[in-house]
Amino acid sequence: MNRLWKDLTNGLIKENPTLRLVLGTCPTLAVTTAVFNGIGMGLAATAVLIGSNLIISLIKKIVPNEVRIPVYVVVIASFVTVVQMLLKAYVPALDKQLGIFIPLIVVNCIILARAESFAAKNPPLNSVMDGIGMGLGFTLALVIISSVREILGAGTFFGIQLFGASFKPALIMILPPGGFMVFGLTIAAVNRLTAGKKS
Amino acid sequence: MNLLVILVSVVFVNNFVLSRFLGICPFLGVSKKLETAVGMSIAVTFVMALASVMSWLVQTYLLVPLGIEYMQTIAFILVIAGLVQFVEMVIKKTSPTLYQALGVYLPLITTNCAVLGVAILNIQSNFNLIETLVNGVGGGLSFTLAIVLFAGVRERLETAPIPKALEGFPIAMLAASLLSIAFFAFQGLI
Amino acid sequence: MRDYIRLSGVLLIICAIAAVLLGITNDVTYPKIQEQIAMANDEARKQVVPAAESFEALDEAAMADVLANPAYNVVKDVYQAKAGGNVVGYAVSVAPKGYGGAVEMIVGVDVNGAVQGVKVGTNNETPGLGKNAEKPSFSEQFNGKTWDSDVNVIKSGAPKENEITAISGATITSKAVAAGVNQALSLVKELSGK
Amino acid sequence: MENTRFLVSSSPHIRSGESTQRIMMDVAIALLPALISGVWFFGLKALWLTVVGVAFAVATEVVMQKIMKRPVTVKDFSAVVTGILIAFNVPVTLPWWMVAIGSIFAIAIVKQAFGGVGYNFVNPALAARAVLLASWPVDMTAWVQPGADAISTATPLAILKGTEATGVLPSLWSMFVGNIGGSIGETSALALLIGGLYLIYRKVISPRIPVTYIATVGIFAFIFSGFDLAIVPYHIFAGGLFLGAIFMATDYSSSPMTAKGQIIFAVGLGLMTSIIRFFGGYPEGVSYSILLMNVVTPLIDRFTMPRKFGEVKARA
Amino acid sequence: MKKLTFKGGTHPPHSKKATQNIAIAKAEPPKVVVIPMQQHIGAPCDPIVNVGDEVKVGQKIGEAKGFVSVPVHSSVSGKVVAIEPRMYTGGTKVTCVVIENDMQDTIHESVSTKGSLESLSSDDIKNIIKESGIVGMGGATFPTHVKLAVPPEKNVDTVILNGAECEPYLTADHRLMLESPEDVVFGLQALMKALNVKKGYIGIEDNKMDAIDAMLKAAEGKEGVEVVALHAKYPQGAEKQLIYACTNREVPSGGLPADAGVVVNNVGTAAAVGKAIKTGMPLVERIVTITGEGINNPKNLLVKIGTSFKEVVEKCGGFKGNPQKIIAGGPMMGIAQFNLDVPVVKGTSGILVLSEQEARLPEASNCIRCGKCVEVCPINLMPASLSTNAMQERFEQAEALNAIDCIECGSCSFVCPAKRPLVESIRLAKREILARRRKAQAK
Amino acid sequence: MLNSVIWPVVTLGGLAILFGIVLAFASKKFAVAVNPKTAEVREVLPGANCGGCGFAGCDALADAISSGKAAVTACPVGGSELAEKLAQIMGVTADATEKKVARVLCGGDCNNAKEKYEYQGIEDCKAAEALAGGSKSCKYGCTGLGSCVKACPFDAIHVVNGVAVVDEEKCTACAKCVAVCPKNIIELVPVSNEVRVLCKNQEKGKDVMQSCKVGCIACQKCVKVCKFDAIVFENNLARIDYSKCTNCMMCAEACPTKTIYANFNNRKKAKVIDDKCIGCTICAKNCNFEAIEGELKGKHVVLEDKCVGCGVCYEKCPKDAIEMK
Ligand SMILES: Cc1cc2nc3c(=O)[nH]c(=O)nc-3n(C[C@H](O)[C@H](O)[C@H](O)COP(=O)(O)O)c2cc1C
Ligand SMILES: Cc1cc2nc3c(=O)[nH]c(=O)nc-3n(C[C@H](O)[C@H](O)[C@H](O)COP(=O)(O)O)c2cc1C
Ligand SMILES: Cc1cc2nc3c(=O)[nH]c(=O)nc-3n(C[C@H](O)[C@H](O)[C@H](O)COP(=O)(O)O)c2cc1C
Ligand SMILES: Cc1cc2nc3c(=O)[nH]c(=O)nc-3n(C[C@H](O)[C@H](O)[C@H](O)CO)c2cc1C
Ligand code: SF4
Ligand code: SF4
Ligand code: SF4
Ligand code: SF4
Ligand code: FES
Repeated sequence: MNRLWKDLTNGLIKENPTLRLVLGTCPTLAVTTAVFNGIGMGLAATAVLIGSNLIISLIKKIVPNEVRIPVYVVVIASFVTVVQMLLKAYVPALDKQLGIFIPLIVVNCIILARAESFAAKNPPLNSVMDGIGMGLGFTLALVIISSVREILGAGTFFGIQLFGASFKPALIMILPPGGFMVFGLTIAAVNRLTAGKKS
Repeated sequence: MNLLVILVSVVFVNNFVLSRFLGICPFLGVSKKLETAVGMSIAVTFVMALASVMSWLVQTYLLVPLGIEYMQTIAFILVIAGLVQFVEMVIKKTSPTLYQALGVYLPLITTNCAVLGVAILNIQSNFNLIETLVNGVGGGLSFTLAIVLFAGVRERLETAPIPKALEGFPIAMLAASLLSIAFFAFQGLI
Repeated sequence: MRDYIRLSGVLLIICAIAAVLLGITNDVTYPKIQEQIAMANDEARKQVVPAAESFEALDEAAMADVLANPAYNVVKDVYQAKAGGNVVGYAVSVAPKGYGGAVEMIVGVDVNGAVQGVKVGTNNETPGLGKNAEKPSFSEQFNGKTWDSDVNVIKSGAPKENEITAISGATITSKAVAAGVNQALSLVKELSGK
Repeated sequence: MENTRFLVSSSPHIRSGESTQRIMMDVAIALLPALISGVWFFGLKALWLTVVGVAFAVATEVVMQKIMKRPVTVKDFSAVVTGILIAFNVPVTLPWWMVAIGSIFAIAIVKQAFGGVGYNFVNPALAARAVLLASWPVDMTAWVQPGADAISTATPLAILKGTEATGVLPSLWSMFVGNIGGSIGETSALALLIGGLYLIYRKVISPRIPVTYIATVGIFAFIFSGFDLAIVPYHIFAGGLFLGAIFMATDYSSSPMTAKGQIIFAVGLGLMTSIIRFFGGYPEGVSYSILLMNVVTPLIDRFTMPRKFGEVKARA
Repeated sequence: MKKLTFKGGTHPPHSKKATQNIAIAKAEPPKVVVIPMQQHIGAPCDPIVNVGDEVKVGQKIGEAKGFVSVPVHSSVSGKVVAIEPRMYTGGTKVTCVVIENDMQDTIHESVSTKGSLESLSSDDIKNIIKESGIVGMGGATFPTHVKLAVPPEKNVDTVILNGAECEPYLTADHRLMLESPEDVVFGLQALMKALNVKKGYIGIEDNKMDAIDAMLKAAEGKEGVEVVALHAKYPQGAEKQLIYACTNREVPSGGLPADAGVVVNNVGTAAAVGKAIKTGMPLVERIVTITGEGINNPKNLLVKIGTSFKEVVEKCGGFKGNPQKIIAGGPMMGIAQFNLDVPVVKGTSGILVLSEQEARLPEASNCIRCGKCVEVCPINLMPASLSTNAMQERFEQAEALNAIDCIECGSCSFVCPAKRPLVESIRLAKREILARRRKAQAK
Repeated sequence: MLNSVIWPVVTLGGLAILFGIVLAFASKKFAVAVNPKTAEVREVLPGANCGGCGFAGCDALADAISSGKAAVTACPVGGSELAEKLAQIMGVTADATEKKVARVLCGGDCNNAKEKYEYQGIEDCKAAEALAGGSKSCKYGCTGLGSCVKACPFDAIHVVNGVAVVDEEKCTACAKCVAVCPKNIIELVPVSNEVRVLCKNQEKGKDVMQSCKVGCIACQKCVKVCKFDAIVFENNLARIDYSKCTNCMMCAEACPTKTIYANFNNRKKAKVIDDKCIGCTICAKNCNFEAIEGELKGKHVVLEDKCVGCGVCYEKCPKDAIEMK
């Protein structure tokens, strides 16, 4: 149990895939213009992560090493496609917002990296936990970054107007430079906070 | 659509890396040295062009006739992965020097959103084969432009007294941010 | 040779399972997705021609003519809006070039040549600037404008009969939207034979 | 004499009287004529914004260096120059807090995060201007006519571009002295020229970049306008070309160090500026072209290493 | 007269006023001399005297070991009291012969005139130069006879005498040219004969017009000898820059002057050659400029080799105030000393005493990329980049930026407004690169 | 239903077979023998193939690290934990001896060593070395400008009061500091060793005394006192042969200048486990310090005040009846 808990929390802070390992940067930058998109992306990726981690952990024994990667890719891509179809069918607005970055979950390094370095070496339950943890870690990072960007760049949070009409949001924050800037500063802040903890 | 417009658009105005956010991982990762950045961008350009054409063919002659467009993602990624692997093999076999200069970057490219991204975008934009090719090459050039400039900047950062908390990824992100501000210069060019 | 079979075999099995899974999911979701798309399109058209009960695409030959005409270079699609069997208006999809590329929009025009509604769809305009064109406060300015004269964009002052006020800081986008509306108006004028 | 412990260091044992502080002060001095003209045409608000720009730039530098536990170097005046130039690059109507944000961004992010003076690879003042423009484009393009009553107007270049504004082009003389709409410090070519000559006389800058840049813009304006000679002076005197060419393209840390590199840099600037003005999304292209060439600078520097002395074949 | 020069360079204050009009005086002989067995680049000498031996002026006391080496002679007559390692100006200890002066100035029997130039062959001259212990007196102390032994395929056709004296403060060469122009010209003729060349230049900076006039007069009618005025700019006296100014030839990177067909010697070296031929006296004394804010009576002194700095300083009225830095040589290239018990050697052209205020160097701050260092570098290097790489131990990059070609003139450090330690760090890189090359070769 | 799955299966299946064949072919044709160390390194790398290290993916980095072309800290993803793991992999030498740490063999701190001049220049030992061997009078000693500090990737070495000191907890024996020190005073020493000669000065005693209070004056007292021949004397300088040293710390006690350092707090004491002792007297015979008493066949006892903790008895006891504490 303890071990499972550890696997779950590992991805949240200690090995947060986005803020510590800096993987899956493209969606992180692209979809964080609004918190809604960030959460949507995060959950979509989490779903894929859980699924692919589970399956890969289950089939790891029967997959020969040479076709390891292609098999993983197929598994991941299947989950992505399923998620994509579900989104299109039931949350078309989100699908439209996230656009191309939904299919691109396939190439998100977080997912393949977890498949390779965790699911392929650990039992299914742990892998699921890892998937949840990593997925939530990713989501957490997206939420942090998108909150900052949405609040500063649009003056809203979850689409809700936060300030009076006199507030002039700094558009740059929801433009590409703002994405890089907030992402970079967030990583720096996390580094700084965790470095403080260690010593 | 006018091919030149496609090219200018994809290379400058809607730069793959700096305004579309595709291929950021290698952009941040392989930009520490100019030489590797150049090697990587040649490899990316090559693969993007090839992947564009191949995926277009798969889409037009396989998925659409069979009515299974929803298999796009999985089919494309398989095609791209297979292609990259195959190219790597061929290069390894035929030219060790080329392999050193180019082939070593290929494994990195499979997990690069820019390649799959360009393939999907081609289909989304209803491009024909020629346009697809131009867009693919343009996408590669757009990656090249961004990463080569960025590598120059990062070589300069290498010797700078960056504050401790910002070392590594944070400062690279800030530099990329300034780079994408500079790319505002191209806004409205098309 | 055994290796070849083994490797391909495993891949094959996995792929087959995946494919079956996807096929089934698709079967389940396909109707829903189509519905969503149809709904979204219809919804959009309904918004711009509220009086319509159903929409019917222009016949192919007529559409080809429209697309070939340089005067309608931003027009993408035309639907006839019907109510009670009569044509009550048109929903014209246009995509004029704005600040960050094409701005997709649908313009609804009634048979009398008055704009019934404008809906700005997918675009690459700057959030907070050009993207504000999606807001009704901007697009509703076009309602009631007619094919009698082109709609013009002004930056300040009170708009006259055929004028609208630009989104501040996004004149380019504003002009693009106006251009789209103008083409839609003249197209409908032609289609209505007037 | 026996017990003194002498100082030992590696040669050379003497240093010239030049200093970073002296250089930056010279730049500040050279900016004075333009400040005076700005205040003359746009009123005291211009002075107020300049003060805000400088104060926030200096304060940010102190705070950042304190946070990073580095020696505080505001005495070198470089933050002052940045602060002045930020104010010079905005319309006089801009709310003061936007200028302040510009200064904070320029110093904290563009300069100190990258290691402080000399390590910023893009021009801090211009990066700040670009950020302000992208964030608050409406406020950043609210130009007013010189004079007390703040009538809004369009810049000559916006009028030239035609797509965005209409109006009557001012006379060339007005443009030369600065009696036109525009950013606080950019309108008076005359005042900027005086400052530029002072900098050249003081050997703070070499005329290479400004002269090449302005000439290139002239040439391309001529070509792109379809060989319309009359339009060339407008492109040269209007907009921020003089401010950019003399004070901002010459910023040491973001421009090439080699002579050859500086020429390439300036030609690139001229070309980019003209492309933006004629084909791009903005009426004005100076700031974005400088930023763009700033990011090319490391490559230029790398590929224009001067031929080292003695790189010749041995005499047969 | 046309002013010749090179590209780059800088203008440190000349600071020569204090001594440029003071005639060379012969320093009182010291009671003890400490004569290092190594005063030149190359192999050190073996002492050939023993403690207790009586020696005379001009007597050889150290025998050269190997080709790149020259013998060392006694500068006084007296008794050898010790042979032991002692500190010298290079900062380390070398074997020194310590001689107690008997104040008799007895001249050794080997010292006698070698006859007229006409009577001597090229090889004779080279031999005299070698046996007289003559080394470059411009500062590098490279054995002069080695320079003269150029392989014939180098086609050396020119000798240049370096009278630039571009180092601030120093006036030794200036006074020499004013007071004994004939010696210099005679020495040049000897060098030309030794090398069998027809062309000899004497390059002098234009801030020494009186010396130029004196040399012009002395050179009148001497075939092939030309006095040229050089733009007063540092480092005009650096070999490669001087050659370029006089002949428009560039010494190839990594090459020697001979690769440009030239041999360069200091005017003091030439005068020493002249003296060795005329009188047979080997190199046992030299002109030293003692100057700087921290000295009471700045002077140009003719000093016996082996006299301690302390004594020389005392002869100039001692220190003024509380000086903080003692430099052997000029302020741009000289070596700071931490100990006054070091002897004047063949390469000591000056003793510069800086006051506390002059001595303390300003704090370095960030490079502002002003490009001034690039502008002044006479070798067209990029000192700023070189230095950052060197400071961060990125020696491959420094090597790629041609660190090895730096002549360590110090112009870059001098002009840098940010007071960066440019040459200081480049020097570090050079040493490291050379060490690595040696290691690689050894492998 | 069947219809909607048949084509996907055929398509994907086709691609899969193609893929399988290509890969099988590739793995046959291009099987490259990997260096076992590379494989080991590759195993601990995160495997994200992100390129963050500047190399072309994890395989390339593994190759570079194992061949020494990249530092163990090269992977930005793995952080310091990974770096330590890698350092261990890379640090393990062929003969698998015990862990070593770096030690700076100089005690000439600001209180002990005289300064011969005031240094003004680059904070770098090599730069100062070029100016008459640095500002300390002893040209063999630590210049204290911290070139090693800059070189250490693990923040394991710091200059304290003018002399570099290694934090043995953090040190991974990567030897970067050893390579960079111009004075060659840093050595890799087995961790277990407690005694060290903190001096490298090869001058005569008189000269040493002039420049440093704690320099080795070559009195050779340590040689005499060492019962294990573990002190080697050459060039006027004592050196410890770590293979022979037993940490008895006698030399440190004897050294008049305190040049030999030992942490006496870590000195162990032998203790006889009464139950096990059979009174064979081997320990007493072997003890060089007459610190064990006991009759044949009787229980032996260690005399606390005489035992110096060399552990010889512990080694020799056939019954494992002695423990070191
Ligand atoms: C970062 C940035 C984004 C912009 N985005 C838009 C846009 O989406 N739509 C637009 O019309 N103008 C946009 N502009 C402004 C145009 O460049 C131009 O200045 C403006 O359209 C002129 O309008 P005005 O006459 O109302 O000032 C943008 C400017 C910047 C700096
Ligand atoms: C190792 C070494 C070898 C040299 N060999 C020659 C030589 O063969 N011929 C020559 O003319 N000069 C030779 N030189 C002398 C140099 O050309 C130069 O005159 C000397 O280093 C002093 O120059 P500087 O005072 O400009 O540093 C040599 C110098 C050194 C250090
Ligand atoms: C930067 C620099 C400046 C020099 N300045 C002089 C000078 O002013 N006078 C001089 O005689 N030699 C000067 N030298 C030394 C010359 O390069 C060269 O070594 C010398 O003239 C050779 O003559 P020598 O071997 O007789 O000393 C300088 C060298 C360097 C590197
Ligand atoms: C000739 C010259 C031009 C300068 N131009 C600028 C400028 O355009 N923008 C700016 O922020 N600082 C400028 N500075 C000030 C200073 O260089 C600036 O703070 C550095 O860029 C910070 O590293 C200039 C300084 C000099 C000497
Ligand atoms: S780099 Fe070397 S040669 Fe160039 S100026 Fe500096 S010291 Fe002189
Ligand atoms: S002179 Fe100094 S400040 Fe200027 S570029 Fe060179 S090192 Fe930098
Ligand atoms: S141990 Fe060596 S490198 Fe470290 S500070 Fe001392 S002298 Fe310098
Ligand atoms: S550099 Fe290496 S050996 Fe030296 S202290 Fe640091 S970790 Fe230890
Ligand atoms: S997430 Fe886009 S390349 Fe890694």
